[in-house]
Amino acid sequence: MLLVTCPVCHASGDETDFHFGGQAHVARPATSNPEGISDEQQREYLFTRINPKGLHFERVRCDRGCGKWFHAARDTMTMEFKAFYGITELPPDHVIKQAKGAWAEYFTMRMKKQK
Amino acid sequence: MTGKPYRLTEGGSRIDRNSRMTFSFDGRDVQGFAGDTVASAVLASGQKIFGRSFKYHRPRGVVGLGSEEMNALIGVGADARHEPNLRATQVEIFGGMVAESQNRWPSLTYDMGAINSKLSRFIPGGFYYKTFKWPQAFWKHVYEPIIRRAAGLGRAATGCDPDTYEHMHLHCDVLVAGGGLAGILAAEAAAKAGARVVLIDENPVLGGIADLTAGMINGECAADWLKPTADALQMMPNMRVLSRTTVVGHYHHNYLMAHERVGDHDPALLAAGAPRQRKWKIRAKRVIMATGAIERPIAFANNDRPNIMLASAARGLISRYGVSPGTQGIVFTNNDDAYLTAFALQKAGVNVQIVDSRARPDGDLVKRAQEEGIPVSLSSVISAVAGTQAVRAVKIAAYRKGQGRVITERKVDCDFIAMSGGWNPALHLWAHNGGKIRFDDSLQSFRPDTHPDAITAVGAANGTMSVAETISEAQAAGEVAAKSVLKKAKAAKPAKIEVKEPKRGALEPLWFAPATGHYNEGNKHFIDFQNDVTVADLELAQREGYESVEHTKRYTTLGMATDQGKTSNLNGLGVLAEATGKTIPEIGVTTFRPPYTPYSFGAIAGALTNDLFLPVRRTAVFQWHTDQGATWEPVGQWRRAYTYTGVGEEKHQSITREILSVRNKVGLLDASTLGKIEIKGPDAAEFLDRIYTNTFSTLKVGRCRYGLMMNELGFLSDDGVTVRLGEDHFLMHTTSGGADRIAAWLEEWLQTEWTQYKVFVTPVTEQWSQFALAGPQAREVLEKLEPDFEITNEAFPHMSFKIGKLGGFPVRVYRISFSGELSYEIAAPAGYGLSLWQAIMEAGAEFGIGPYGTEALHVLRAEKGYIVIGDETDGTTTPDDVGMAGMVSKKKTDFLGKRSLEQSELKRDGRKQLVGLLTEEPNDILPDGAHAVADLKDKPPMKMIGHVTSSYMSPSLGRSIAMALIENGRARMGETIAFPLAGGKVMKAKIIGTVFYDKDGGRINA
Amino acid sequence: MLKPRYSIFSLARNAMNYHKDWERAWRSPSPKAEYDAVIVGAGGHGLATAYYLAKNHKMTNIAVVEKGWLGGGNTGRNTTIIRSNYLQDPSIAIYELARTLYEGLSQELNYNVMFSPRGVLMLCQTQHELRAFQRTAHANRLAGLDCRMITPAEVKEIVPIINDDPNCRYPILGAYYQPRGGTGRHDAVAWGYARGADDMGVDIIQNCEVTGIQRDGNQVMGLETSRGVIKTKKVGVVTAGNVSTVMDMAGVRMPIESLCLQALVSEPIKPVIDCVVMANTVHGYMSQSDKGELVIGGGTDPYNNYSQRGSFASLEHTITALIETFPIISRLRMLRHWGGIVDMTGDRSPIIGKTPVDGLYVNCGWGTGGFKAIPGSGWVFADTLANDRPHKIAEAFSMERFTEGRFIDESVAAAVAH
Amino acid sequence: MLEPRFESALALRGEPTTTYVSMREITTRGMIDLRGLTSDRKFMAAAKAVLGFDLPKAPRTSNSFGDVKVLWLSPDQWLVLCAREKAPSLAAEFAKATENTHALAVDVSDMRSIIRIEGEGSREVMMKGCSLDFTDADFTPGYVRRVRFAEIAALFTIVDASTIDLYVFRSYANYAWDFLLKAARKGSEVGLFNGR
Repeated sequence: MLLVTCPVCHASGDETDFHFGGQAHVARPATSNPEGISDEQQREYLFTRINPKGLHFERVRCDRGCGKWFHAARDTMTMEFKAFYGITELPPDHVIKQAKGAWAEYFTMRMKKQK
Repeated sequence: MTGKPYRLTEGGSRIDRNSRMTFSFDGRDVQGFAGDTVASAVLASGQKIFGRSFKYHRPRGVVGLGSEEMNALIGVGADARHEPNLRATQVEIFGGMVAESQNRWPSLTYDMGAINSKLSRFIPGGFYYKTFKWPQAFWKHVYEPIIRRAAGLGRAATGCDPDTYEHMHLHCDVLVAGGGLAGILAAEAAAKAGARVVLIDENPVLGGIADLTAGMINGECAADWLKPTADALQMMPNMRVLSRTTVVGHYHHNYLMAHERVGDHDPALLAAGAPRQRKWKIRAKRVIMATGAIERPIAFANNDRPNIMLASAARGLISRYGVSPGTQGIVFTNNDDAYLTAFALQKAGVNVQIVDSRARPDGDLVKRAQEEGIPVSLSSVISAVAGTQAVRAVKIAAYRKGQGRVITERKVDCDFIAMSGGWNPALHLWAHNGGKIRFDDSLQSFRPDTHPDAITAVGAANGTMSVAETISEAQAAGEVAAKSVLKKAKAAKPAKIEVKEPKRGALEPLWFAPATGHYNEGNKHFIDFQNDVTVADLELAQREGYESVEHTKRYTTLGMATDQGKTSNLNGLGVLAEATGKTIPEIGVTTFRPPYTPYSFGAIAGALTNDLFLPVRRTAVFQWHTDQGATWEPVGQWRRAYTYTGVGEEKHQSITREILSVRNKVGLLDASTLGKIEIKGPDAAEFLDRIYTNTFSTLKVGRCRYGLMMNELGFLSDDGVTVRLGEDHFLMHTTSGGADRIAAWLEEWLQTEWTQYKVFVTPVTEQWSQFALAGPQAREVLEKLEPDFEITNEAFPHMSFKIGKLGGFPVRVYRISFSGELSYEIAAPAGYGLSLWQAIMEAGAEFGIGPYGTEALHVLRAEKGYIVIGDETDGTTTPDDVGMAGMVSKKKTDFLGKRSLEQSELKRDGRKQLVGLLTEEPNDILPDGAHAVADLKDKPPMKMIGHVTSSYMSPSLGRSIAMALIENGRARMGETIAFPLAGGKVMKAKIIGTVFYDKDGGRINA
Repeated sequence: MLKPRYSIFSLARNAMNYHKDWERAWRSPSPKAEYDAVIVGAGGHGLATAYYLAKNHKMTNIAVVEKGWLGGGNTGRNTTIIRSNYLQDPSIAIYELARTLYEGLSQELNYNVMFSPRGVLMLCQTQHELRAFQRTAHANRLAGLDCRMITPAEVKEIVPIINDDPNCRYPILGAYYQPRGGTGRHDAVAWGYARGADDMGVDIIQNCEVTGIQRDGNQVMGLETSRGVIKTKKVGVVTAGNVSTVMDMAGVRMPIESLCLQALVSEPIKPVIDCVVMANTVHGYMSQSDKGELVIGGGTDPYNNYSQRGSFASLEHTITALIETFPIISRLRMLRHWGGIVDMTGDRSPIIGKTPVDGLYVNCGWGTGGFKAIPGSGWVFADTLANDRPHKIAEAFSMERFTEGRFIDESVAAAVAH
Repeated sequence: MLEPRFESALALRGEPTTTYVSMREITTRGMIDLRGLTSDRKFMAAAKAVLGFDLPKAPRTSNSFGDVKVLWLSPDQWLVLCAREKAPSLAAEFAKATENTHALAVDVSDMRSIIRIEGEGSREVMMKGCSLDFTDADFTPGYVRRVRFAEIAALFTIVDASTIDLYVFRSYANYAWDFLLKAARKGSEVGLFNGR
C-alpha cells in the first residue's frame, strides 16, 4: 500500500485514495497538429510506453481528495517516490539527473526544445 | 510426579489451578486449567499423538511451543464455526470447546492412510512427476482423486460464517513487533522519549521467552524483572499494546498488517458483540522488529516420533503449564541453550540425560550440568529411536563431524526427547519487503542485514542472543527510533541494569545425525515434518538436477507446509550445503512471503461481507419500486427496476404490459441513474466540440442535442443528450454506468491536455430525481401536473426543455425520448423525488399510466433502432459501424478519437455494420449473441459473419425483432442469413434497416 | 529418447537401491561460443519454444539462457488455469491449440504435468455479463469448441459450495462452462519441457543474464551475457515482464507495461471444489490444488511494478469477492501470497512474431493469461523462428496491429458498462 | 395545488440503540457547490460580497459566519453550507454576483446525505472505515476532508472532539448507515481513544 502525497493539496494518503494514470509526459499529437499525423506517431502516442525497471514517471490523480492530477517520479523496483510535481511541470532537476535510458533521452530532448 | 502423570504438582506461570475447565478432543473429555493450551492440556492428560503427517500419515505429536508448531494441527469448533489446521500450541482452551485431530481415518491411533508409510520406499520426493501418466484419462479419473482425498489437512467449515470481522487503521511513530525482552524495552524507550508507540505480540501475555532464558537481571530472573515494566507499558498514554495479535506482513512504505484474535479464546466476548478477529492496517514511521528466534530441530533417524520436541518447548511446558512431557528424558543438542531444559526437567523430578554432538563444549552451563550430576554424553548423537506411537527408547552413538554412518550404539530407555539444533532469528518481517539478510557463522543461521525502509531489528531477531546485549540494543533502538521521528524527544534517563548470565560455549552445526546404515537407505531423517520431506528427498532432488534452492523446494515441497518452513528451511539448506560441498549462503534462500503465520480470509475481508459486500446505490424511489414487486437489474452499482411483476404475472407478461402502456397510453420510468454533469465556462462549447464527435457550439440555448463520444482509439464510449442552459453553460447527460467515468474523463482532459480552457465541470447526478413520462397521453398527464409554462407542441417542441414549476415542485423538464413516443423527462431535487413520482402516478391514473422498467425500455428503444452503448457497441465499435457516421463532424479539426478513425483497420471495407433483422418465422426470437455464418455447414467450424446485439419479441409489432453487427451489413439489405443454434436448429433472418417502428418519427413529434 | 523413461516400473526398480541411480533431469552446461538460435528466458514459453524448435524443426544446436532458475518467473507463480473459450478467432486458435497439446503433454514429455481437465466455469452475475458470455458461447460453438452455457442449478451441482442465494449482491444467472478446461502443475510444465529439450541436446543455461544484444547493421549477431558473449543470428526474446528491458537492448521500444499480478493460496484442506470458478464481475477466481490448497487469483495493481510484491488492497477485494461467492472459505486461512510481473499490451493480447530487427523475434504480452498458452505459444513461435515468417496462427498477433488499429480485445464483451 | 413532500435518504432508518456512538441524519442543511479560481480577484470579491467573509484558501479548512459555513474541497471548489430553504436563493445570489467572471454555483442540497456521528468513539469508528489518522493534531474542529470511506467516496468535517459529520452521496446513504451500524456495534469497541 503506497503512501502518496498530492503536491496540490499536500495531503498524504494510501494509494487507494488516488488514481494512477499511466506514463507521464505522453504528448497528444492531435492537439498541436491535427493534420498529418502518421500511423506510427499515433501508435507511439496510444501504445508505446517507457517501461523501465527503476526510475519511472507517471500521472496520478488525487482521486478522493482535491481531484487534481499531478505527476510522480517512482522507482518501480523499490516503489520509492523520488518526487511529486505539477501536472504541467517537469520533474525537479536532481530527479531528472537520475533518469536513465528512454527517460534520460526524453528529458534531454525536452530541455533542448525549451532552449 | 502426581497421580495425573504429566501434570506437575506445582509451577505453571500461565495457568490458574483454581479454575478448571473441560473441553473435548476427538470426542474425549479433557480436563485443563484456565490458561492451558490444547497442547498442554492434552499432553497433561497423557495423550501424545495429535495428528497424522501429510504424506506418510505417520503419527505425530507436539514439537513446538507456539506459532512454529508444524505437527500438532487441530480443528476447533463445530459446523459453520469449524476452523481447521490450528496449532494446538496456540489454541487457548475454554469450557465446552470442541477440538479434533486431523488427516486420519478412522482414528488417530489406527489410520488407514498409514499404508503410505509402508510404501514410502516407492514414493520419494517428486515421485508423482514420474508416474500416473498412463492411460491418459486415468490421471483425472483415478490417480488424482485418490491423491486429493489423501492430501489436504483439516476440513472446511460448513455454511456461512456466523461471526463478524473488522478492520482498524492505525498510525504510529514506532511500531514494535514482538513483546519479549527486546520488544518491551525498545517500546519503553521509544515511548519514554515521547513517541506514539504500538507494541504487538502474538501471545496472550507479554514477555516472550524471557521465562526460558538463563540471565539474571538486577538479581531477579529475567521474567520477574520484566513483568513490572511490561505492566507499566499498558498504562502509558502514548502506548498501545496489542496482545493475541500477530504482525503478519510488512509492505511498502512501512505499511503493516496485524491480525488480532479478539474472541477466539472466549465465546462470551463474541456473544457480547465483539468481532471474532480484527485486522489492523498500520502505517508506522519506524518499525522495530523484536520477533525473537525459533529453535531448530535436529535431523536424526525417526526424529518425528510423538514426544520428540524442541528443547524450548519441553522447558516451556514445565515452566508455563506445569506439564512434563514424560518421566525419562533425553536432551539432544549441539549448543548450550538446551542444557537449561535439562536443568528444568531435573528440577521437576524428571530423569534426564544430555546427548551433545560437540567434543569439547566449554560453556558455563555445561560445567553446571556436570556439577548437578546430569549425565552428559559428548561427541554423541541419537542414532535411532524405538517406538512408533510414542518414544520408547533411543540409541546413542559416538560421533565425529562429517561421519556418514555410526558403528557402535548403546540403547537407553526414555519416553521423550528434547532436541535443539540452535536458533534461527525470526526475520520473516525483515525479508517481506526487500530487506537483505546475511549468514552468521556463530549462529549458523541468517540474520538481518540492510533494509530500504525505516526498520531496525533487535534482540534474538537480530541474532543477538545475550541478555545484556539485547537490553542495550533494544533501549538504544527505541530511543533512536523516537528521536528520528520527533521534533524534540524527551531525554529519558537510562535505568541502571545489571545482568548476570552464563558464558556460552560455541554452537557446532549438526545438520544431520548419522544412523546405522546410510541416511538414504530407508532411515527417515525428517527435515520438513509436516510435508514429510527427508534428508534423502533433498539429496535426490540435487542428484536429479533440481539444484537451485527454489527447484529443491518445489520438487520436494520443503518449507511449503503451513509453517512455511519456520523449523525446516535452514536445516534443509544445511543438508544441501553438506551434500554439495557449497556454503549455505552459496545455496541461497527461498523468498520469505507474507503472512508470517496464516490468518483467516474473514479477517482479510473485514466488515465488507454479506449486505456490505459492494454498495447498492438507491434512487429516491427505490422503496416504492420494491413495494411494487420490482425485480432488479444491477447497472454499475445501481439497482434499477427491471420490470414490475404483478400477482399471477410472469416476467415476460409484465414486460409486454409495460411496453404496451407506453405505446398506447402512458408510462413512467425512473431514469434518475442517468449521469448529469454541469459544464460551465467561456470555453465550454469549444470543449464539448472536442469531447463529442458531433458539434455542440452550434446548439441553441434552450435546446437539447444527442451526442456521441469516442475514446482516443476511435471507438464509441458513451452517448447521451446534452442541453444548453446558457451561452456558456451546459448540462450533459451520460449513461448510468458512464456517469462517474465520463465526469473523470472530462476533468482529465481539462487538467492534463487543454489546460488553457476556462471550464468548470460539476457532476450533479445525485441532486436530481429524473423520470421519463412517455406515451401518446404524456402531454395530458403533464397538463394535470400544473406546469407554470406552456407545453403545447409549438411552445415546447421535441428536443427542447423548460425550467419552471409543476405545482409546488421546482423542476427541469426535457422533451427527449428514448422510447420513440412523445416523452418528457421530468427532473426535480432528489428530496422531492418520491412525492413527485407519486404525484405523476396519481395524475396519470385516469389515463391508465403504469411504471415501466429497464427491460421494457430496451424493447421500446430497439423497436426504434436506438443503440445502447455496451449492447450494440462493445468497445471496438466505431460510429460508422452503427450507422452513425453522419454524427461524426467533418468540419471540426480535432476531437477525441478523430485521428484513430484513419487507421486502416477502422476504415477498411467489410467491417461489421449494424442492421435490423426479421426472422423468417415471426415467433422465432434470435438468441442474444447468436452468430450468423457465411455458408451453412452440417458441423463446425463455420465462418462467422457477425452476431446479434439485441433481440426481443416486439409487442408493438407483434413479432420478433433483432439488431446485429454483420460484415458489410448495409450492403446486404434484403439478404437472408442463417444463424445455426445449439442443438442443430437454424434460424434464418432477413436483413433490413434498424428502425422497426414509426419510421417517420411522427409519434415523437406529436 | 536417450534418457531412461519415467514410469511406475522405473520407480519400483530405483526403489530397490533407494533411488540412488536416477539421472539428472537436465544438464547444467556452459555456454558454447555460438548457436543456431538462442532463446532468452527459460520460462514455460521459452522452454516450449526450444523443445519444438528441436522436435518439430530439428534445430538442436540451440540454447535457452535464463538470468535466474528455469521456470522461476510467471510460470512458477500463476494459478495454472487452462482454458480456450475466448471470443476472438485468433485467441481461440492459439489457446485451443495449447489446450489440445496439454491433453497429451504428460505422455509427450514422459513427465507428469498433471493436466487435469476438471472444467472451468465463468460465472454470469449480471444481465450484461450473461449476454456477453452467450455471444462467446455461440462463437465458440461455431468454431468447434466443446463449451456451453449452464443454468444456476447446474452451477450449484458442479460447485456445491457456491453461494446460490438469489438475493445476494450479484446473484448467479448462469455460467459459461468449458468441461475440458482445467488446471496443470505449473512447475512440472517447465521441468518437463526442460528435460525434453535437454534430452534432444538443447543447452539450458541458468544464471546467465543477457546484458546486451549485438547487431551488425539491422542483423542480430549475438548476445552479451553475464557468462560471456554468445554468437547467434537468431534470438527469440520470451521474457514476459522483463521484455521491455531486454528489447531496449536492441533499441526496440515495446507497447508494453509491466504490472504486478497477485495470487495466493490457503492452507491445505480436504477437497471442497473440483473445478475452476472465475467470477469476473466481482474479480476473483479459485480452484483447489491436489495438495488441498485453494489457489486464488485476482486483478493487477494499477501501476508499473517490477518488485514482485503487490499492494494488499487488491488482495482484499479478491478475497472479499470470493467469500461472497464461496461463504465457507471465511474461516480458512491465507498461507502465502506473492506477485508476478505481467507484461500488458494495449489490447491485453500477446505479441508473437518478427521485430524491426532482422533475426530478432519476440513472444510476449501474455499478461495475466500466459500459462494456459504455453504449448501453443511455443509451437507457433518455434515455427516462426525456424522459418523466419509468422506461423499462420501467429499472424494476427504481430506488433503491426497497433499501427493499423487491428486489435484483439478480449475484454470487449464486458468492456463498457451500460 | 401539488405540494412537494421532502423525504431524506435515511428517512426510514430510526436512531440506532445498538451502537456505541450515536448516529443521526442531518436533513436541514442546504449545500451549494461553488467553483471559481482563487487567483481571480473578481470572483473572490464576489464570493465575499455574498458570504460576508472570505472563502477558505488553505486546504482542508473551513470558514463560517452565522449560519453559513464554507468547506474547502479543492483549489477551485468549495461546498457552501446553509439552511436548506435558503440554498436556492443563495445559489442565485452567487450566480448573479459572479455573472461577469468565470464561476459556477450549483444548488446540490439533495446530492449528499449527512450523518452526524457523536460520542467518544466517533473517531475510532471513522478509523474502521478509512485510512486517515483521526488522532492527528490537524484534526481539530473545522477540519474538512474528502476520503474513501468503506470503499465509497465521502467527505467529513470535525465538529468537535467527539463529533463528526459524514457526507456521502445520497444513493450510498443506506450503505454507509449499515456500515456504521456494524462498525460501531456495542462490544466491538477498540478503546483507541479512551483518554489516550
